[in-house]
Amino acid sequence: MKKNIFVQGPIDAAFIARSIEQHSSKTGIGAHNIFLGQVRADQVGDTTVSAIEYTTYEEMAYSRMHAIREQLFEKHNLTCLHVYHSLGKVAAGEICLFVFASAPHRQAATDACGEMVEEIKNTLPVWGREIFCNGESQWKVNQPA
Amino acid sequence: MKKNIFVQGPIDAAFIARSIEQHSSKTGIGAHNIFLGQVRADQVGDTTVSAIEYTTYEEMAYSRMHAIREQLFEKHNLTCLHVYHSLGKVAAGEICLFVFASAPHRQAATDACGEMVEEIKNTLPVWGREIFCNGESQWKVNQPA
Amino acid sequence: MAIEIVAFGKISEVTGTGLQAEGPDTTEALQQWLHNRYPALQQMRYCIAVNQQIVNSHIPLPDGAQVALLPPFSGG
Amino acid sequence: MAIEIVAFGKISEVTGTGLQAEGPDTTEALQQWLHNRYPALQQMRYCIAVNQQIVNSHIPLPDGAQVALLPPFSGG
Repeated sequence: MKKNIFVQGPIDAAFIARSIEQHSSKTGIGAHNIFLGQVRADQVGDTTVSAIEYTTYEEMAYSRMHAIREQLFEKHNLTCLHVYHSLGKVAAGEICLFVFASAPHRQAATDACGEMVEEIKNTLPVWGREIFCNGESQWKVNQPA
Repeated sequence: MKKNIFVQGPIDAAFIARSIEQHSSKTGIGAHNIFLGQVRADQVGDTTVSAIEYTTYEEMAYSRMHAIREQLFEKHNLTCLHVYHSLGKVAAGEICLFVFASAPHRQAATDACGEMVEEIKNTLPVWGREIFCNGESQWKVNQPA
Repeated sequence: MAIEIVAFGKISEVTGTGLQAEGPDTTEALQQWLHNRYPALQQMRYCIAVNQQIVNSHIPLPDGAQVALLPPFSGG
Repeated sequence: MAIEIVAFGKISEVTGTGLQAEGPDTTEALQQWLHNRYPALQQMRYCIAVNQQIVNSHIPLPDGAQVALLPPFSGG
């Protein structure tokens, strides 16, 4: 019942394309809103982020995601709402988060996607460790939107 | 200087995947927001929309899009902003609009994408003709968001 | 004084997609000319662009202008 | 009265990822036990989940509970 949302390593564009294609049979959909998180090569001191390594508290993440989905389906007129988050190492330039909201009309898809991203950043038990080009690393701290 | 934004027929998922992949070298990007418009099989009376056929006033569309892009780049801290709109026939379930905004941080990508979609719906000289399963057709009227 | 007129969407079903006007030298005169020729236009919602710019009040028409008759947009 | 403790992110560098506590029967007692054992925790931001639910005030711990120590999330 509680869906797996995790993918080992980066999320590739072909996977995103397949997800989009699978919605062409749902002809009640008029709008898709997709959010993709991409690992940024941030400069920190005199080194640069080369990758982020993600870990999670899996059982809690599933039940939290289940609750967020229920809440957003209740609030918005949605057809589908999918989330995929990477675990393990994702290099700078690669995709680590894929949120995909579909609805008959654009407002619901757009709002649900944005709210899901906020919930993920604030309430999903996932931690990123930034790995730098010089071999060092530190725990990532999310900035407010 | 004024970019072509039109695609003949539907926009396919492989095209979207290639667009995403092309951004992996831009390692200053942290967030992509994508909006996809999909043709809905709306029930109208006792028939159903089977496709929409799009036409445009091309010269005006290019200069209008140029102005919208300039305005959104001025307003938001964006890395890229791409728009593709179908011309000709797009069947129910297929994609007719692809808006792709990328930025270092999510707020800019999300806001710019949403504002671009509103500008397209309200100010881009494009007209859709709904083609019904019974062979009849009518000019589409956009609903407010 | 030659004006090229292009029409789109629902309006083009009344006027055809392209026509020429020789007399009118303002958007107001052109609109009068159009409404005499195509009375159905008087009941229809559309706006006018002169050389790809939408005009919200009446203006003089430069010679060789392209005037577009634009029904409400329905892209996306 | 056995409590399973799991820790994540920055917190796990102090406590390790998994440990057991035998005595504490409330979240308050458990936190006291943790802070005695790992003084560095007192300076760190984290919240506590009992059986995958975040607790915002102190509660009794059911026998066999899984308690998680969660530093600020940084997913996405």
